[in-house]
Amino acid sequence: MSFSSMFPMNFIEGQQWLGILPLFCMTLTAIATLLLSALRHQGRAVAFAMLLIGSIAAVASTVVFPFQDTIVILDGVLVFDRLSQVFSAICVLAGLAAALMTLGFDEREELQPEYFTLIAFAVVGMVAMVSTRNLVFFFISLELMSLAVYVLVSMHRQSPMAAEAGLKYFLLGGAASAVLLYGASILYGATGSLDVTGIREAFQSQWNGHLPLLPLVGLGLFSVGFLFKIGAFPFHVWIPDVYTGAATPVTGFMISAVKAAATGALLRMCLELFVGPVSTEPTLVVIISAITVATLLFGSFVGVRQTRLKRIFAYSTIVHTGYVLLGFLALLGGGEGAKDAASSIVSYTIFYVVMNLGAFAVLTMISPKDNDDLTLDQLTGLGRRRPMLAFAMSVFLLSMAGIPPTAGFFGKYYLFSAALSSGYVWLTIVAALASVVSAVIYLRPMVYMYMKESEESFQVVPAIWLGSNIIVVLSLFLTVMMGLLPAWFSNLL
Amino acid sequence: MNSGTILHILSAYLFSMGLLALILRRNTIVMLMGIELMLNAVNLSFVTFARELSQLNGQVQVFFIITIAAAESAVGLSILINVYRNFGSIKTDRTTVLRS
Amino acid sequence: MSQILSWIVLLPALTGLLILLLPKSLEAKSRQIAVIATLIVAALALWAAQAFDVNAADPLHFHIRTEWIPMLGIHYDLALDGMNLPLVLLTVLLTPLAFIGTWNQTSGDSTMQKRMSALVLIMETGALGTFLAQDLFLFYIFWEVILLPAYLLIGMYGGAERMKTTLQFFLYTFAGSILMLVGIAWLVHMQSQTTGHPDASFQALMNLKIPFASSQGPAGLFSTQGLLFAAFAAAFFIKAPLVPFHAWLPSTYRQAPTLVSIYLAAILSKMGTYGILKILIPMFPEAAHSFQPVLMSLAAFGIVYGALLAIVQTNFKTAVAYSSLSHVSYILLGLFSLKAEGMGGALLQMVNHGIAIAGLFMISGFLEKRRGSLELKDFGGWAPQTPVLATGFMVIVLSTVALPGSGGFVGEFAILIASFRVNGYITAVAATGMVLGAVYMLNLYQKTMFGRYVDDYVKKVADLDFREIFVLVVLGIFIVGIGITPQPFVAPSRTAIEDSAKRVSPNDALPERQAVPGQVSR
Amino acid sequence: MNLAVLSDLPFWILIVPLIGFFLNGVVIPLASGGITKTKPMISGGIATLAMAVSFVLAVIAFTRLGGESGALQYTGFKWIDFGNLSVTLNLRIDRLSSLMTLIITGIGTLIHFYSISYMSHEKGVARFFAYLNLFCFAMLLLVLSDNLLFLFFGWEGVGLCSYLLISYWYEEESNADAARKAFLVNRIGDLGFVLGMCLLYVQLGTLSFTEMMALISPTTSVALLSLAAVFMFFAATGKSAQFPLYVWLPDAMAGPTPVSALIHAATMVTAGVYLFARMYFLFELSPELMTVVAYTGALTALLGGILALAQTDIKKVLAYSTVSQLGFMFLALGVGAYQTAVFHLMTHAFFKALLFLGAGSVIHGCDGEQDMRRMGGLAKAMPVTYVTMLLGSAAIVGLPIFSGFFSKDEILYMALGAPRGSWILFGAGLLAAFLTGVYTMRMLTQTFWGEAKAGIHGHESSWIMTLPLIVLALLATFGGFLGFPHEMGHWFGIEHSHLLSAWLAPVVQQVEIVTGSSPMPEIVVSILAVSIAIFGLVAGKTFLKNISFETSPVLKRLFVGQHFMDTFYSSCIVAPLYWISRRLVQTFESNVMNNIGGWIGVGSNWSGERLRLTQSGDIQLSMLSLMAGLAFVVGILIFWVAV
Repeated sequence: MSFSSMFPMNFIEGQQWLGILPLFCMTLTAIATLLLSALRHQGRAVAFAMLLIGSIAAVASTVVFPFQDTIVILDGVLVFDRLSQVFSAICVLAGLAAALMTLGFDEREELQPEYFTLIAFAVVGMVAMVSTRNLVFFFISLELMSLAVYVLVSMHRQSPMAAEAGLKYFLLGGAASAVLLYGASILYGATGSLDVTGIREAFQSQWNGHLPLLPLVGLGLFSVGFLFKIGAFPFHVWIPDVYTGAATPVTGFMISAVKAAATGALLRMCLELFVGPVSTEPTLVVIISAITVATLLFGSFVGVRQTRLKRIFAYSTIVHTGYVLLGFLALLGGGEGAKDAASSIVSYTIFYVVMNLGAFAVLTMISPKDNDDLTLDQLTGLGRRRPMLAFAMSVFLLSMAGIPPTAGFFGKYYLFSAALSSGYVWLTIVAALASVVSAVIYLRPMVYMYMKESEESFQVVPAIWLGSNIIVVLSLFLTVMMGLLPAWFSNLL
Repeated sequence: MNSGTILHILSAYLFSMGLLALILRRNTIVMLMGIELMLNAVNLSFVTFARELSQLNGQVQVFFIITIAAAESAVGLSILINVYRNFGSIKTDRTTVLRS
Repeated sequence: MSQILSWIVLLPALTGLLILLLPKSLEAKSRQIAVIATLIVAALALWAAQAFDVNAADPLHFHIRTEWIPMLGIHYDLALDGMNLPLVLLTVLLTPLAFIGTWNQTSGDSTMQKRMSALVLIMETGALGTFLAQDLFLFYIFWEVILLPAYLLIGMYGGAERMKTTLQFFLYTFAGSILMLVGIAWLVHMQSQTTGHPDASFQALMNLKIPFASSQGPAGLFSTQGLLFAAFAAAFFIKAPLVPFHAWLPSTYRQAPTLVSIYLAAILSKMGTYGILKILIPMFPEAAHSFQPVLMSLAAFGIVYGALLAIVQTNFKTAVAYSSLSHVSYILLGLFSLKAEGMGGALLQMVNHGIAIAGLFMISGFLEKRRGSLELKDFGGWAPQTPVLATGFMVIVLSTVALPGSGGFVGEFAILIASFRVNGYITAVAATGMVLGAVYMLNLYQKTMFGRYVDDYVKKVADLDFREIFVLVVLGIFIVGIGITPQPFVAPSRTAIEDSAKRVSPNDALPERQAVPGQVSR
Repeated sequence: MNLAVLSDLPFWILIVPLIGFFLNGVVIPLASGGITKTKPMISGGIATLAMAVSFVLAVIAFTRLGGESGALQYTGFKWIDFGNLSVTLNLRIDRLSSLMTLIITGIGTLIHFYSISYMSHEKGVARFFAYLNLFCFAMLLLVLSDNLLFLFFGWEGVGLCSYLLISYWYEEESNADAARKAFLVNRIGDLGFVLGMCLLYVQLGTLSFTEMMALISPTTSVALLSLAAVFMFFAATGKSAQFPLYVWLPDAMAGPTPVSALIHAATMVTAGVYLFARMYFLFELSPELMTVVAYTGALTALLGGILALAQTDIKKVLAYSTVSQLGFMFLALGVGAYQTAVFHLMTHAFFKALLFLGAGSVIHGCDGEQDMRRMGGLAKAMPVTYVTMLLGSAAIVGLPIFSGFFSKDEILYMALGAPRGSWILFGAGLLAAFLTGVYTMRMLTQTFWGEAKAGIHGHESSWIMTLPLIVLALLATFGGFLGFPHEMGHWFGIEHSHLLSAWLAPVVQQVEIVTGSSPMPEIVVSILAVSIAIFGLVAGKTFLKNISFETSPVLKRLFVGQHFMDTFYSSCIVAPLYWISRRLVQTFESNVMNNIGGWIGVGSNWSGERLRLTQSGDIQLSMLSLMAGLAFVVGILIFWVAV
C-alpha cells in the first residue's frame, strides 16, 4: 500500500499547491510552535522564531506567486484568488506584528510561550476564513480563529479583567457563532447548497433574485454573525469590554487581524453572492443602512466620553466599522460602483490595520506594568518626555481621524467616493458628520499629550522594546507613505 | 403538519431556548450549556433540511459541528476555571471589574 | 526652474520638519532658520511673480502636472494664475514679517520657538498649496494641512482657555472641510461618469454641467448643484467666516498666540474667500445666482454685526477679531455680487485685509508684550511715549477704516459699486460699516494711544525696536502703495476674474458706458 | 518757460505740499533724532516754503488760465480698471478750481507762516507742520480732481487731517473725544457720499465731472440721480457743518488755533460748497432738494448765530459764527446762486481766517487763556491784533466796503429775488445778519475793550504772527470789490463790475434775477442789511455785553454748548447703538454663538452618557442587545416580505 493510496491527496494538484501554501505554512507553524514552546528554555524565543519564519514564508508565497485567476479546491471549500491572497497576507502580517510587539511585554507580564501558538492558530483560522466559499467550512475556520482568540484574551492569567473579558467574549461570541450557523443551515435548507456559488445560482434560478422569507431569514442570521465579528451596532457590545480587558498586544491583534479577517470574509461572501446579475434585496440594504448609521453615531458619541485609552480605541473601531459598512453598502448597491467599492474596502482595511497596529505598539510600550488599562491622564506630558513616541501616536490618531496626508484620510475618501458612486449621498453625509464627532475621540489624547500642564509628572516610564519600536517605525512610515502615495497601496485587487 | 415541519419548529424552539438561557441565566455553566443547545438545534436543523432535500451533504456537516462544539466547550470550561480563580465565582453578576 | 512652484510650496514644510529634528543645542536658532527659509520662498515667489505675463496665452504659469492617484484622476497640479498670484504674494510676504514682528514675543523657551517656527512653516505650505493647487483634490489636501498645526499651536501656546478654544476651532473647520470632501468625491464621480475617465482638475470640473432646479429657494438647495454648493460653502463659509458660521472666531483669535492670530486672520481666512472665488462661484453658477440674495444679506448683516460687537469689546484682541469678521464680510459681499469688479475688489480686499489685520494683530502683540495685558482699561496715553508705535498704528487704522489712499478703500469701493448694481438696499446697510468701522477703530486707537495714562507704567514703556518698525514700515508701504496705485495689483487677476464672472453673470456691462462721449483730453 | 513744473502745473501744485509733509513727517524727525527734538523754525520754514511754492504755482496757473475758459489738464494714471469699474486719476484746473487753489495755498501760506511763531513753544512741532501740509495736499486734491472719486480722496483726506490736528494735544481726553466726534460725524456724511457715488457710477458709468455733465442733461432716470444728489447733500452737511450734522465743528476748536483758521474756517468746511458749485448740474435736477438746501442753510445760519451769542470761549464764538456763515453759503446754493456762494466762501475765508488768527494771537498773548470773561482791555496791549480784528469784524458784520458786505448782500438779494427765493429765507438771512452783529460786538467788547482783568496781561505777538494778520486784514477789507454788484457797477459806469462772476461764469451756474422780478432792488436790500447789522452791533454793545448765560438754567440749556443736539444724538443714536451692541454680546453672541460648540458638546455628552448606560458591561444585557439586534433584522425581513 503506497503512501498516496493511504493518503489520497491527488485532489490537490499542481497550481493548487501554490494556493494552499500560506495556509499550509501557517498550519505547520502553528503545530511547530505548539510543540517547541514546550521547550523549557528559550521556549518563547523559539516559538517566536518559528512564527516569524512561518509568517514570512506564508507572505512570501503570496507575493512570489500572485494569482490572476481563481484556484478552486474541493468544490469551493477552499478558494484562492487575489482577494484571499491579499487578506491572508494582511492577517499573517498583522499576526506577526502582534507577536513582535509582544516581545518584551510578554516577559514583563509573564505571558506563556503558547501565546505565539495561539496567534498562529488564529491566523490559520483567518487565512482559511478568507479563502472559502463553503458555509460550514467558514464556520469551522471562524471557530478556529475565535477559540484561539478567546484564550488569548483570557491569557493574562493574573488579571481578573482579562478573565472577565475572555468570559464575555466567549459567551457572546459563541452565541453569535451559533446564530451564524443557524443562518447557514437555513440557507442550506432553502437552496440545497452549502456553497456560496450554489446558493447564488439557486437565488437566480429559483426566485430570479426576489427572495422569499426563508432564504432571507437565513441571510439575515448569517449576517448577524458577521456584524458581530466586525462589531456593528447593536452587536458591538463585546468590543469595549473585551478590548479593555485583554492585554494590550492582544487587543492590537484583535483590532487589526480579527477585524481584517472578518472584513475579508464578508467581502468575499458579498462579492460571490450579490455582485453581478443578482440584484441585492432592498430589505437588506435598508437594514444595513440603518445599522451603519446607528454604528457611526453610537461609536462617535459614546467614544467621545471615554477616558481609558483602550476603550477609546474600542469605540474608534466601532466607528470604523461604520465606515466599512458604508463600503459594503456601496458594494451591495451593485452597478459600476461595486468594483470600486470592493477595492476601497480592501484599501481601507489595509490602512486601518497599519495605523491601529502602530497605535497599539505605542500603547504597549507606554502601558504600565500589571495594569495596562491606561487612562488619558497618564498620557499627560508625553509630548515633552517622549516626543518621538508622542509624535508617532499623534500621526496614528490623526490617520484614524482621517486628516490628510495620512493613510486614514485616503481610506475614508475611497469609501465616501464609492458610497457616492452608488448613490448613498445622505448616508455619506451622515458618515462625514460622524467623522467630525469622532475626530474628538482622537484629538483628546493629543490634548493630554501636548496641551495639558503635567502637574504630577507622567507616572509610567515607557519601555523601550525593539519589537514594538520596529512596528511603530514601520507603521509610521507606511501610514505617511500611504497618505502621500496611496495609489501604490490601493490597486492590490 | 409533516414531520419535517415539526422538526424545524423543534429546532427553532431549541435554538430559542439556548438563547434565552444565555439571556436569563447568570450561571456561566448554564450559559455554556445554552450555547451547546443552540449548536445542537442547528445540527437538528441541518439534518432535517438534508433529509428534506434528500442530500447526504447536510448530514455530514453535523460531524464537523459536533467537533467544534466539543472544542468550544473545552475552551469555555477552561475560561470558566480561569474566571473562578480570579473571582471565586462563576456567576456573571460577580464579574464586574470591567464595568466603567 | 520648471519646478519653482514645488519649491515654493514644499520648502517651508521641509524646513519645518528639519527644524523639528533639530537637536536641543541648535533649538535657539530655529527662528533664524525659519525666517531665512521664508525669505527664500518669498524671493522665489517674487521671481515667479515678475515673470508672470498677463497676456500669456496659457493663463497657468509655471504649470506642474503629474499623476498622483490615477484611479481617482487626481494630479499633483500646481500653477500660478491670476487669481492666486496676489494671495501667494501676500502669504510669502506676511510669513517672514509675522516671524520678525513677533520676534520678542516668542523668546524664552527654545523648544517653544522650535515648535512654533516649524508648525507655522507647515501652515505656510498649506496656505501656498491651497492657493496654487489646480486640482480640487490637491486643494483639499493642502487645505487640511493647515488644520493640524493651527490646532496644536493654539492648544499648546494659546491663552488660558486654549484647549476648549482649539477644540472648537478644529471641530468647526473640520466639519466644514469634511463636507467639502464629500462634495469633492461626488463632483469627481460625476465628472468621471460624464467623460469616462476621472479628472479632478479645476479645468475639467469647470466644464461639468451640474443639474440645478431653477426655482428659487429650497428646491434649488436640494438639487444636485444645490447640495454640492452647500457642501463646498460649508467649508468656505466656516473658514472665512460668514456670519452665522463665525462662532469659533472670536475666542480663537483671542486665545491664539500672536503669531498664530496673524496667520489665522491674515492668511487662513483668505483660503475660505479664495475658495469661494475660485471654486464655489464659477463651478456652481446657477446655485450661486439663486442663493445670491440670501448670501449678500448675510454678508451685509455680518458687516454690521461684526462692527457692532467690536464697538463694545473691552479687550483689544477680541475687538480686532470682530473687526476682522466685519471686514471679511465685505470681501464676501463683493464675491456674492457675482460681478467682475466686485470679485476683483474682493480679491484686492483679501490682500488689504490680510495686511491690515496682520498689522492690527502685530500691534496687539506689541501692546501685550509691553503691558502684559490686552484689556483696554489698562491702556491709555501711549502716544507721547511711543510715537513710532502710534504712527504705525494710525496707518493701519486708516486702512482698516478704508480711508481713500489706503488699500482698504480701493477694495471696499469696488465691492460697494458691484454690490450696488445688484441691490441698493443691501449696499446701504453694508456701507454703514464704514461709519461703524471708524467708531470701533478710533475707539481702540484713542483708548490705547490718546488720553491720560492710567498709571506710571507708561513711563517705562519702550517704543518699537528696529524689527518692529521694519515690519510696520513694510506693511505701511503696501497699504499706501495699493491705495494709491491699485491697478498693478489687480491687473494680473483681471482676465481670470472676468472670465469667471462671465460664467455667473453673462452679458454684464454697464449699458450707459457706451453713451459716454470720447474721453476729454487735455 | 519750458520747465517741467510749468507744463504739469496741477500736478506740482498738488505735490509740493506732499513733499513738505514727507520732509516734516519723515526726514526731519530722522535727521533731528526724534520727532520731539524738531525745531519750529526749520519745520515751519519748510512747511511754509512748500505752501509758498504751491501758491506761486497756483498764481501761474491762474494767469495761464487767463482769458480763455478752458482748463489746465494733467493726465495721471489709470487708477483702477477692472470689470466695469474704470477710473483714471486726472487733475484739472478750471476757473473754479483755480480760485479755490489760490484761496487754499494763499491763506494756507499765511497760516503756516503764522504757525511758526504760534507753535514755537510746542515740542515735536514737525508733527504739526506735517499734518498741516498733508491737509493742504488733501484739500488741493479735493479741488483739483476732475472726478468725484479723487474729490472723495481729498474729502476724506481733509477729514483725517482734521482728526489728527484736533487731537494734536492728545494728552487731553477731551481733545481726543472732539477729534473722534469730528471724524465720525464726517464719516456719517461720507456714507452719503459713497452711496451717492455708487449711484452715480451705476447710473452713468463714469465719475468724471465733464463726462457726467455731458451725460446728465439727456438722461432719463432723473429719480435715481436726484437720490444721488440727496446723498451728496447729506455728505455736504457733514463736511460743511450744516444742520443737523454741525455738532462736530464747535468741538473741533480743541485743536490749535491756526488749525481752526485754516481747516475749520477757511477751507475744509467749505468743501461742501465747492461740491455743490462743482456739481450744480446734478443738483439742479431736483429743485425740491435745492429748496430743502436753502432752508437748511437758513436754519443753520440762524442756529449758528444764536448759539454763538452765549459762548464764553472766544474760539467757540468764532466756530458758531462759521456754522452760521456756512449756513449763508448753503442758503445761496439752495436758491441757485452758486457763484454767490463761492463769493461768500472766498470772503469768508479771508475774514474768518483773520478772526481766528486774531483770536489765536489773543490767546497766545494771554498765555493760552480762551475764556473771554477773563479778558478785557486788550486793545492797548495788542494794537495790531486789535486793529486787524476790528477790520475782520467789520467784514463779517458786513459794513459797507468791507468784503462781507458785498457777499452777504448778494446772498440776501438772491434769497429774496431768485425764483426759489422767498421772504422767509430773506427774513432768516436778515435775522442771522443781525445776530452776526450781536455776537461779534459781544466778542470785541469782552476781549478788547473795558477793563483789564486780573492775571491776564496780554502782550503783542511777534511779527511772524502779525504779518499774516495784516495781509488778511487787507484782503478782508478789500476782497469784496471782486464782487462789486452789477447794479451798483452801472452807476460807476463799469461794465463787468462783478469780476468774480465774470470769472466763474463759464464753469459755475448762477441763477438770473430778471430785472424787476425781485420785490426790492439790490440797493434797498443792502441798506436794510447794513442797518440791521449796525443795529446788531449796537445791541451787542449795550444789552448783551455782560449777560451771563451761565446763571440762568433755561438760557444755559438753550444756548450754551448746543446741548440739545448733542443730547439728541447721544440718547437717540449712540445710546441705542451701544445698547444693541451690548445686548448682542450678552445674549446672542455669548449665549448662542459661543455656545453652539458647547451645546453640541452638551448634547453629545448627554447622549453619550445615556448611551453609555446601555454599555454597562453586564453580560446578560449584552446578550439582550444582541438578541434585540437579531429581532430587528429578522423582524424587518418578515415585515418586508409579509407586507
